[in-house]
Amino acid sequence: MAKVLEIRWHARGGQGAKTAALMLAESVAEMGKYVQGFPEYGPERMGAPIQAFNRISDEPIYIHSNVVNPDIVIVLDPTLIGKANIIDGVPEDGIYIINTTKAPSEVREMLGIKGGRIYTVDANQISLETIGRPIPNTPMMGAFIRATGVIPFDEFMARMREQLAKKFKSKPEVIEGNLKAIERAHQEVKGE
Amino acid sequence: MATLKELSKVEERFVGGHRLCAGCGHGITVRMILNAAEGSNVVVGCATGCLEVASTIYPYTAWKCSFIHNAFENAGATVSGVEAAYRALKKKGKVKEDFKFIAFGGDGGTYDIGLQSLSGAMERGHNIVYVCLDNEAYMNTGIQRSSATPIGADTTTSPAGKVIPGKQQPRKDLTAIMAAHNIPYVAQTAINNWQDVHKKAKKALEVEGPAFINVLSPCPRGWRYNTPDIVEITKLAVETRFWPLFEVENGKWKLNYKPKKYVPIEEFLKPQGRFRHLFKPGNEHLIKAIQEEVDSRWLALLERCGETPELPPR
Amino acid sequence: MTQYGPLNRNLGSGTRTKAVRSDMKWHELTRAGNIYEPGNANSYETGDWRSIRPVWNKERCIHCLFCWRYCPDASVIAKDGKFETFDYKHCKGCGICAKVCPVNAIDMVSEDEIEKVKEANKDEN
Amino acid sequence: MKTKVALTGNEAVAQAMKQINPDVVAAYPITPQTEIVQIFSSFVANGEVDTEFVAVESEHSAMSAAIGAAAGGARAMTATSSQGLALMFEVVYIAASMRLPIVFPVVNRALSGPINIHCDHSDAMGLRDSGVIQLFSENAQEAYDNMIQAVRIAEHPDVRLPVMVNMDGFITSHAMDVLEVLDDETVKNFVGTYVPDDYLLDAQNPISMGNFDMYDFYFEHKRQQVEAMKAAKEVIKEVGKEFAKISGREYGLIESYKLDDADVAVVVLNSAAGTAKGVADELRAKGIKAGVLKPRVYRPFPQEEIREALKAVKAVAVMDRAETFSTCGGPMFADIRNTLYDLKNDIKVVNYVYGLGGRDLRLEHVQQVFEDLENIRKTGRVDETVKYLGLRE
Repeated sequence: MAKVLEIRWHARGGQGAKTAALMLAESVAEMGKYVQGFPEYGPERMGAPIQAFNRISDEPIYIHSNVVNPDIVIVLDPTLIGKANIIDGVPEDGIYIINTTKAPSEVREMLGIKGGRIYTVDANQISLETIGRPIPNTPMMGAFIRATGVIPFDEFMARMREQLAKKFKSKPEVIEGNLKAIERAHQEVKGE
Repeated sequence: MATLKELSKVEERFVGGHRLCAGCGHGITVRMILNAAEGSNVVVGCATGCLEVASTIYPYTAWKCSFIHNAFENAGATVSGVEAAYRALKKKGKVKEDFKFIAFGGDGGTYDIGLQSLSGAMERGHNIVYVCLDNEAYMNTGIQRSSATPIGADTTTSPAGKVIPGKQQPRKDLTAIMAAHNIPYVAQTAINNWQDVHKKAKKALEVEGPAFINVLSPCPRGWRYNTPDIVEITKLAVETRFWPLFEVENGKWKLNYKPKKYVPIEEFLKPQGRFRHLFKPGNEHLIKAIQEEVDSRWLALLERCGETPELPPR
Repeated sequence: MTQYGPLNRNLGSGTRTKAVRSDMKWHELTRAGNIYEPGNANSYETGDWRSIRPVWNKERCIHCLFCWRYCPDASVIAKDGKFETFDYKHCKGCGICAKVCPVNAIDMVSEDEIEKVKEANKDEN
Repeated sequence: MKTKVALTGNEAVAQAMKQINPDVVAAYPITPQTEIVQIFSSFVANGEVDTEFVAVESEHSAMSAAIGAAAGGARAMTATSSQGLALMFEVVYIAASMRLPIVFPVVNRALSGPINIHCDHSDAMGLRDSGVIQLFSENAQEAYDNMIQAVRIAEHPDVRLPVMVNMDGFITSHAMDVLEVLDDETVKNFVGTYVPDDYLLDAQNPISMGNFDMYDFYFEHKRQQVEAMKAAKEVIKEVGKEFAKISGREYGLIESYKLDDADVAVVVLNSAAGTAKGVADELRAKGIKAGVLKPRVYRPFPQEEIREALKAVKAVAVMDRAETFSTCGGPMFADIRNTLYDLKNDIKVVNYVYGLGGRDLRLEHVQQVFEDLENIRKTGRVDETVKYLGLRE
């Protein structure tokens, strides 16, 4: 079986982790890769910690079980660090991409891990400035591409523009805002 | 009327740790109703819905009283079965204590899929209180329209689209339907007025025979307003006469609250995302139609309550 | 009257244990998924759903208890008819209490801020 | 004291219900079950029982109210048939999963559509995987006896499951038959008092029932139900033996009729088993070693007993009064064939679907089945695995 890249999103119900996972899947699929995007359907309501998942591969993906050992963890809500099970099952060389004002070293301390690579970006501030509301899900995709390099950024942006155009036909400002947010997060994400 | 000082001393029977959304109206409503049942043994029955899935996720229950969930459409029948068991076992001396029976259902489980079961339970005269937690759509499955959804509302199955601007039909008047069952007590209330909810819950629990209370219990997610504003939004529903407070006691209709002045329906619609599309230019007629419907229903209600059918002064 | 003769194979019946744990085997769990501990949701903490928290201002509070009445999570604790404290283990930070307070005795403060203040205090110590 | 009386199946079942004197009965009329509800209502109206009778507005509500009553701690019953059972479908599963000992007669009738009011087993078979215990009754006597034993089976602490007591619509329900009824006191003592251990009306111990069970626990609770079904097999036999002491009639999981030395056998439920026994007798007189196996219990499925009973038979015909539309025969056929597979002794097993929508099953039909079996036994050849009996072909 070809290497399948597995991603786990941590967020709160209502923050758009599911939307992000599905949008990422759609964009990556249009770039010719094989993908999966799915949320965890629990009884939890708005505000509760929730998870969503992606798989990305160059070959068809046949497994349909939950992601338990993610290569990449994306945290949408800074207040989840230390609360949700962010480090569960993540291998030594796992990548963490976290929406926070903190520096990667601070986050490393909070998570209590030695290995892995940690990236941080203030996606709340970025989305406030670009979209006008704190919706960190789209900018986190920009940070993800920078941190992992699994897909070419320019091509991703082109696909994203198409998708957003479909979603927000009547709101060009939202489309531009989101694209700007992704771009800024892509630039501003900090590694160690 | 008891004060909050006194009521706050009553044991809490719907505890924290349930998984309703932050700011959910149901949590508030259920706490108010159970608070009014102070001192009584209570069995709660619940239709499938937000309240049920969020309050009894095995192995945790938020209920400090006996609780039963059966299915979506049968809270009325289920609780009438428990009540029948109570009468049978009481008669035989197998149950010594007194019990009250409360059924909770959302508008889906009450106005729509559970209406038959509810109607049967009421008609048969079981000594139960049925409380509808009306948040005006199927919120548990993700905001689909119900027959309680008001005209014009944008839901996922009555979306505000290019040619159809949201739900096309006015809401069903379930409270009146329940009144037509000629049961001892029927009331409509809203959580902005906690005294009204408390009084009505007390009355409903005290009458011999079936009682029905329809509570407007907003959903911040489905209505798309700012979560902290729940009391304000509910108050606007009452002040605009969109959701009048009234009761029908042994067939006698009584209005419980009369707004002092004419508050236009826009005031209620505006803060809610589900009505946002109505405020686009060209849709003025829709708001006008909604206003006309609210006004005509209000006048009809006043007439039923033996009041002069007139609109509040502008 | 007939006495039932149990077959001593109570496996199918499950148990009536109050303390259900996730590592329990199927026959150790309660029968039919019944819950025998009323109100045990209390031990499930929803406080981590919260990104902003209500903070009580003792000086301003008039103990009207509107906050208690309108809390969906029973997380305003009253004692002897007076505001006592917030139950931060369950408060989801909806902000209704602050909004209904007639005297602005409740501030909604971001958990991030709280965290920062905590850290600052830690540094001082 | 035992008394011989002439009663219809419906009357016999109503009589059993009267003697059991349940705390709550919630029911809705449907042909051909209606009489049970009517007769029982008159018992209530005349004070012959002290049951709370809930005249619900649908079968869905009938089972729902029975669930509420049983959860409340009452001995609860309902009764239905065909479309009524189909409407109940959802809540029958819930009753089983909540482990509530609700006893309910089902007067077997074909499911719509097209609409039909007469007997077949499509109603009961639709709920064979619901987790309820299913007893079948050849005649009014068995329906009566099964009702009384069902209470003990359902309420046994190791079981705590609903029990469906089946009898054939019109054929059994409306036909007068001679049967022996027990006296009230004997029945009262036999069924005993229901002592619920988990119930809503226990003021000292509030309980939450019917909770939301996610992927972390649901599976385990289903496994518990399987165990309760396993326990039910032992309990059914135990109760059957005890019932013999008061009635002289012993019941097990199956009835083997002349199977000990049989070469050919049919497997058949309910009233048709009587017809098949008659035919087997005739054939025996002609020197053909014919036998009949009548499962009395269909769920839980008495696999070991059936395997044991049929192990020496050369050719078996399973007669199904229901279709599965799998194109592979009726529901019981699959179970019986599966059961015999492990014997690895080349028993030929064929299927006859018969009697749908009340199509009469005649002696010559059963004779034809045995004739076919004899041919199969002699030639070792099966031409057609699934056949339709009494169909215009």
